[in-house]
Amino acid sequence: MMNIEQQSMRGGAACLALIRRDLTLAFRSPGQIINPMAFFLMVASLFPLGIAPDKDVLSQLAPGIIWIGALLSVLMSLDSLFKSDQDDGSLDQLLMSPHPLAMLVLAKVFSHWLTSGFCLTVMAPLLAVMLHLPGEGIFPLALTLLLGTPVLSLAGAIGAALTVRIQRGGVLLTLLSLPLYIPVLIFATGAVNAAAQGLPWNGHLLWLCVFLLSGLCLAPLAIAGALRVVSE
Amino acid sequence: MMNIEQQSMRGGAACLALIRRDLTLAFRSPGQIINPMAFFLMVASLFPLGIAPDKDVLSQLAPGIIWIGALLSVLMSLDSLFKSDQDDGSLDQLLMSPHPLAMLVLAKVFSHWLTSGFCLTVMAPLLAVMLHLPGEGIFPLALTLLLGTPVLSLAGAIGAALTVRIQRGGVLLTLLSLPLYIPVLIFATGAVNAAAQGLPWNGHLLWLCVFLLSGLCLAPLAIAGALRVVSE
Amino acid sequence: MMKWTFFHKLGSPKWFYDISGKWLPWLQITSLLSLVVALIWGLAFTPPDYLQGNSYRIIFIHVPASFLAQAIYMMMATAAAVLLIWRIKLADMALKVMAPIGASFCILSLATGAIWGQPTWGTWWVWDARLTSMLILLFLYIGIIALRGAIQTSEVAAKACAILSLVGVVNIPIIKYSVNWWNTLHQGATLKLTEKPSMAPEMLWPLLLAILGFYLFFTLVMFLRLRVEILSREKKTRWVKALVGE
Amino acid sequence: MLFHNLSFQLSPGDVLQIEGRNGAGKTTLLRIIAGLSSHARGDIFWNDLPLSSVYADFRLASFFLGHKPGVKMDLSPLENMHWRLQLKNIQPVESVLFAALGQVGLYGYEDIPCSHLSAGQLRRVTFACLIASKAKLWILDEPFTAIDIDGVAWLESLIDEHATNGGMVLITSHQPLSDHKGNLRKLKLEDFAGDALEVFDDEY
Amino acid sequence: MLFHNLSFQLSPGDVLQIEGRNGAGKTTLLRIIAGLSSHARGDIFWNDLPLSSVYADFRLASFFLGHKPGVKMDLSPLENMHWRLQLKNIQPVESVLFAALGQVGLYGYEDIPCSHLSAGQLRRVTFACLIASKAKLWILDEPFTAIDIDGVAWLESLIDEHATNGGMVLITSHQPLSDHKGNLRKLKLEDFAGDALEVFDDEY
Amino acid sequence: MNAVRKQRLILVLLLLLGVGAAVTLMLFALQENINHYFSPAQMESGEAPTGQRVRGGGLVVPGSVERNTESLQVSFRISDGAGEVTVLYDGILPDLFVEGSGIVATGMLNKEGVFTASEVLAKHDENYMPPEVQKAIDDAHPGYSSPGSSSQELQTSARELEVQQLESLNNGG
Ligand code: HEM
Ligand SMILES: Nc1ncnc2c1ncn2[C@@H]1O[C@H](COP(=O)(O)OP(=O)(O)OP(=O)(O)O)[C@@H](O)[C@H]1O
Ligand SMILES: Nc1ncnc2c1ncn2[C@@H]1O[C@H](COP(=O)(O)OP(=O)(O)OP(=O)(O)O)[C@@H](O)[C@H]1O
Ligand SMILES: [Mg+2]
Ligand SMILES: [Mg+2]
Repeated sequence: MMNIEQQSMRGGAACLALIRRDLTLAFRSPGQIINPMAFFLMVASLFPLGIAPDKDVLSQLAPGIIWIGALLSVLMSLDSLFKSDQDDGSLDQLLMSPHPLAMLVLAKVFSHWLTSGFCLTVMAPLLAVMLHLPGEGIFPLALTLLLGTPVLSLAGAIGAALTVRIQRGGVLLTLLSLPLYIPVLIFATGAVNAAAQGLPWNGHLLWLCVFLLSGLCLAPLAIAGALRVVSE
Repeated sequence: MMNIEQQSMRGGAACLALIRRDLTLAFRSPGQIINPMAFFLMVASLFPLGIAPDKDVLSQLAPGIIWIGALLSVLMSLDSLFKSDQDDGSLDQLLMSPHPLAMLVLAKVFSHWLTSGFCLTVMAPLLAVMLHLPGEGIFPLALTLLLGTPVLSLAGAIGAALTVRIQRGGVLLTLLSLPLYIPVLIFATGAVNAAAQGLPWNGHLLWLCVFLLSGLCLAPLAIAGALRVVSE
Repeated sequence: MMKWTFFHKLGSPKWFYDISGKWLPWLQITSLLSLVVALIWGLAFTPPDYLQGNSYRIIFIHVPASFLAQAIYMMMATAAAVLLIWRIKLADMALKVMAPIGASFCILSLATGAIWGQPTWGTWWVWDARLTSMLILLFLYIGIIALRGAIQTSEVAAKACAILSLVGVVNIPIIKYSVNWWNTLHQGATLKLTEKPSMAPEMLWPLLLAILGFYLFFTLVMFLRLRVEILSREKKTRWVKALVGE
Repeated sequence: MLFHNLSFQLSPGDVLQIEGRNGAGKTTLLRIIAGLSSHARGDIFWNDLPLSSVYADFRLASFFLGHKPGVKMDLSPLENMHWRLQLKNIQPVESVLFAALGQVGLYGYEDIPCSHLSAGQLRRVTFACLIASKAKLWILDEPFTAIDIDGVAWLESLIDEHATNGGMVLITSHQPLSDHKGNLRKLKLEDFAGDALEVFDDEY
Repeated sequence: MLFHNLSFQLSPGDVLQIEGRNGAGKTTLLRIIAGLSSHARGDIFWNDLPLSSVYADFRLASFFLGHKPGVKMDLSPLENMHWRLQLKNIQPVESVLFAALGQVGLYGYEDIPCSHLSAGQLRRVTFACLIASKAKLWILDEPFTAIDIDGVAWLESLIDEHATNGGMVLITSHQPLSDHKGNLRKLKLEDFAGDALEVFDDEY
Repeated sequence: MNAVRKQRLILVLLLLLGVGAAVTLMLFALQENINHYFSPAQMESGEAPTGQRVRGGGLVVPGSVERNTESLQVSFRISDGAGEVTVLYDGILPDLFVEGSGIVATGMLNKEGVFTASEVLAKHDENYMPPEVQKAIDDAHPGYSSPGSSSQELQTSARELEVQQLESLNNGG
């Protein structure tokens, strides 16, 4: 038996282990990474189907469609972020860890982002071309996604933590998260639209940075608090 | 101990019991009914936010937006259709029932539709007004939703059954269901668009009826087969 | 189930492995030959079309790829039915190896169609019935591949994919008859079973040869993949151990 | 291959306990018999007919209790019994249900949502279903899990009684079953063991 | 109110078995102590300090084993041990992990996905974590669930040994624990029982 | 009969009934014009709605194409042999757009019977032949429609029209 006083705390190692675990899980059932991307692609192709398939109209709608697609895709993959842990009891182990919970959940959110938001960002230019987004809009689109999707993951994780004990929480999660998502959506599409029209768009971008930074600082605390409260 | 030959089969009663159970569950955690509706509402309100809020453009897009919202909303609520039963072992009991499984799953799908598609249909006219859909389009919209959402539930249930044992199946479910959803989406929005423009739309409607009837006949068989196969 | 023993023997992996081994060299030669001849003939030596000029030559890839994309799906559905009814392992292996090949041909058909559409119709893509139903076919292929990847127990995955393949069959007649049922931009059938094809013979022959070549090529690729699959699945059996030990 | 050459027969009045270490394949065997799993070669007969042709009859007459309770957490025990019995083609009668619930010691818990019950109480709900189901063949996978000492004794007597009344019981348990009436047989899966790391290849 | 006026103290070398019928509140009590539930009034002290002020220390030194295994089904036992131990601030050493897995009888199963394990094998994976965790306080909620007879005996000796080495064990079980070393104490929750239908109202 | 069997039989009968009904409905559905495609004749006779987005198509009447020199605007007439309608379009025409070829246009018909297209796509039929063969056929059989050409009247009549117009052009010249 080691004395507790003498032990050094290996918080970083724990976070890395958690990230590694989640990434391994994601790669082991490869659907987990492909699926959000496929969903993204499908949402993007639903719109031309459901809406008048006019090229001009489409290119105007493109930023909105892509961003809404990304948003929904992240949202759908968030549902299981903590629920899968809750179902098999790993969540109890997370809560029983001596490391600060906020740090651990940040690690979890990070690996979630890597397997969802990041992949979406990489894929977005393709969809942009499919939806006839003007060339000038493509880089801003990717950039806003890069800055915005982590915010989606962070904000959504709060909802995911709050609904972790609820049987069919998927839709409730949506309800809780969407209010936080709307500002991101507005600023991001605003940036892309502005860029596509050749207007300055750094104002929008700065706001996205603000969201990201404050999300990084505050969301883990909220998530950790929610998990502690909700796990009864 | 009764002799089996003498027992009459109460398949109808079993289906009713199942429907009653699922509806009770839905009403007990009222989120289940409100959530798809709220999701629907939010998707419909995301679009004006993400896309240029022009009244004319909006009224053209309205059928598409509403139908895509309904589609995604049904899709999201489908995830737990069989998974919740699988998690608590009720699915095994369903499989061990002497009644034809296809009949029982039809009952389950019906109660799912009542708590999702039907509510969406009731709510759609409100959204239609919000999105400035021309008045002539509202009745056709409701009608297509009434005929189309059961097809969504039925087709989606096949995917839900196939993914019931998969941990994070939500997105895979989307992938499997969307091919079957696209025709419904196309015909339904086609009907509403035609009606909104004063063109005849009974052709589209007939197709939706065809989908519904064939879905009612064939989907339960596929669902039952999938459940038997997947439950290992 | 005595009467089915013959059938089961037909579906035995070892039997297939042996037979396909004998066929492979022939397949290699004939597929290569017919493909090369058909493509060179079609792309270089056939006359241009009276209306489209030279751009129509992509027909020698587009049409065989489109036919195969659908045919492979039908074969998968057949394999699925065989698997579900007679539980023949080989059917599942075929189902598994065919899906990616079918998806590739589907992508090829979509891509060549889009490339062809630009000069003829004036657009890469329209959401008409033929094109949309073809896109749905691609989604179906992707779904089947993803489902197999997601289920770990291979037997369960096999049957689940079989059911999904059967469900998707409704799409095939839609693709086939979409041009007749709805007034689409995509042209109607040029090659008809019951009537004389509405194509000049000097274009028709290379096209038929190309179709044959594509089929042979598909068979070749499928056999190769299937043999690998058989070896990896049967690696514990005596005959494979003996084979590998040699 | 978990086991092979395994064969047994149950007649009315029999209790067959399947024994084996962890991972021996007890659960697998029960699920195969119940028709919930088909990863096996071999034949199962019910009333001398191949099971695959009389599944409905078989299911009508049997009751399966697995690792998971099969109980909806948001419903009360009473409501849960309702749907479980209807699925088993039995018309639930209030008095019978209350009697069964009383018998398993859940008197007073009839209308509390099952999510508020403890692990043991939850399993007792399924026992209430078992009693009310009037099934002939009971397939019980580790029924003693989470049951307290009094409960274990009661459950043993229940099984005894069922067998005496001409029922059949197929049970797995790590606890030794006490055999009061002499109708208990044991089947050691180890005797038929294959290689546990390679699964489901051969007939059993 | 499930229980009130309940109080006890654990010192190194103690094994405390909490007894009670189904629904007596054993699980609830353990979760409260582990800090996973806060529906209680009363004070818990760890090293003479109120628990709420030294949670991290307490968590560092304790191991909780609940009804659910806390194991990822898609990972192998080895991979599961990796992350479980890292979370417990322990650097996993391959040899230690293998030793622990061997001890729980999972030799040869190290690299098989946990979804392919049986109920008992799955619980054994958590015991491997328990062994490798070197925690001082073990909080075990019905550890014998799904464990076969040999396993039960082994687990009892493990607990004994841990206590002998100065560890503390808090355990609930319906099976009587054999007390070889005379360090087993029992706590009957019935003695402190409140009305079980009204929950968590008063201090315990 | 065994109760179980009886239940199963009823279900199978219901299923057959449903499939039958679905097939019947489908036969009806196939009769309907669902993509709002109107021929020039229908547009002329007022069958097609005005002020709505509809699709129309036909053969470009040779000699009817007028291009605006300053912009991309172009106007031409399309015909299906039974009727003619003027089309206005502002945009780049597809390469295959030549006088006498078939097109499909999306746009609106106004009260004066002028079709303002927002999209013009070139449609072609399923016939493939070398140019000299086509010429030979035309020379040999005036009014010829290619063997086994599809049942779509548009195409058959279009071919006839094309040949007629070729002739009239020849005669005039
Ligand atoms: C992305 C666009 C396209 C797609 C997805 C597509 C798809 C298909 C499919 C699925 C078939 C097989 C039909 C059958 O089995 O009966 C086919 C056949 C054919 N396609 Fe396309 N196509 C596309 C574009 C085009 C274009 C632009 C042309 C030329 C104008 C064209 C010409 C043909 C021809 C000649 C056939 C053979 C018809 C027959 O004999 O049955 N396709 N296409
Ligand atoms: N979430 C909850 N809300 C309200 N009451 C609950 C909740 N969970 C459990 N209870 C009640 O608390 C009591 C004790 O439950 P607990 O799970 O602690 O029992 P236990 O002693 O572990 O029983 P078992 O031996 O069956 O595991 C039960 O009577 C139950 O009705
Ligand atoms: N889904 C699966 N895929 C592959 N192998 C499996 C699967 N499920 C179980 N097994 C293997 O089958 C064997 C038997 O499992 P089973 O659950 O039947 O054991 P058991 O006798 O019920 O054990 P326990 O006493 O632990 O419940 C185990 O060795 C396990 O590794
Ligand atoms: Mg077991
Ligand atoms: Mg408990």
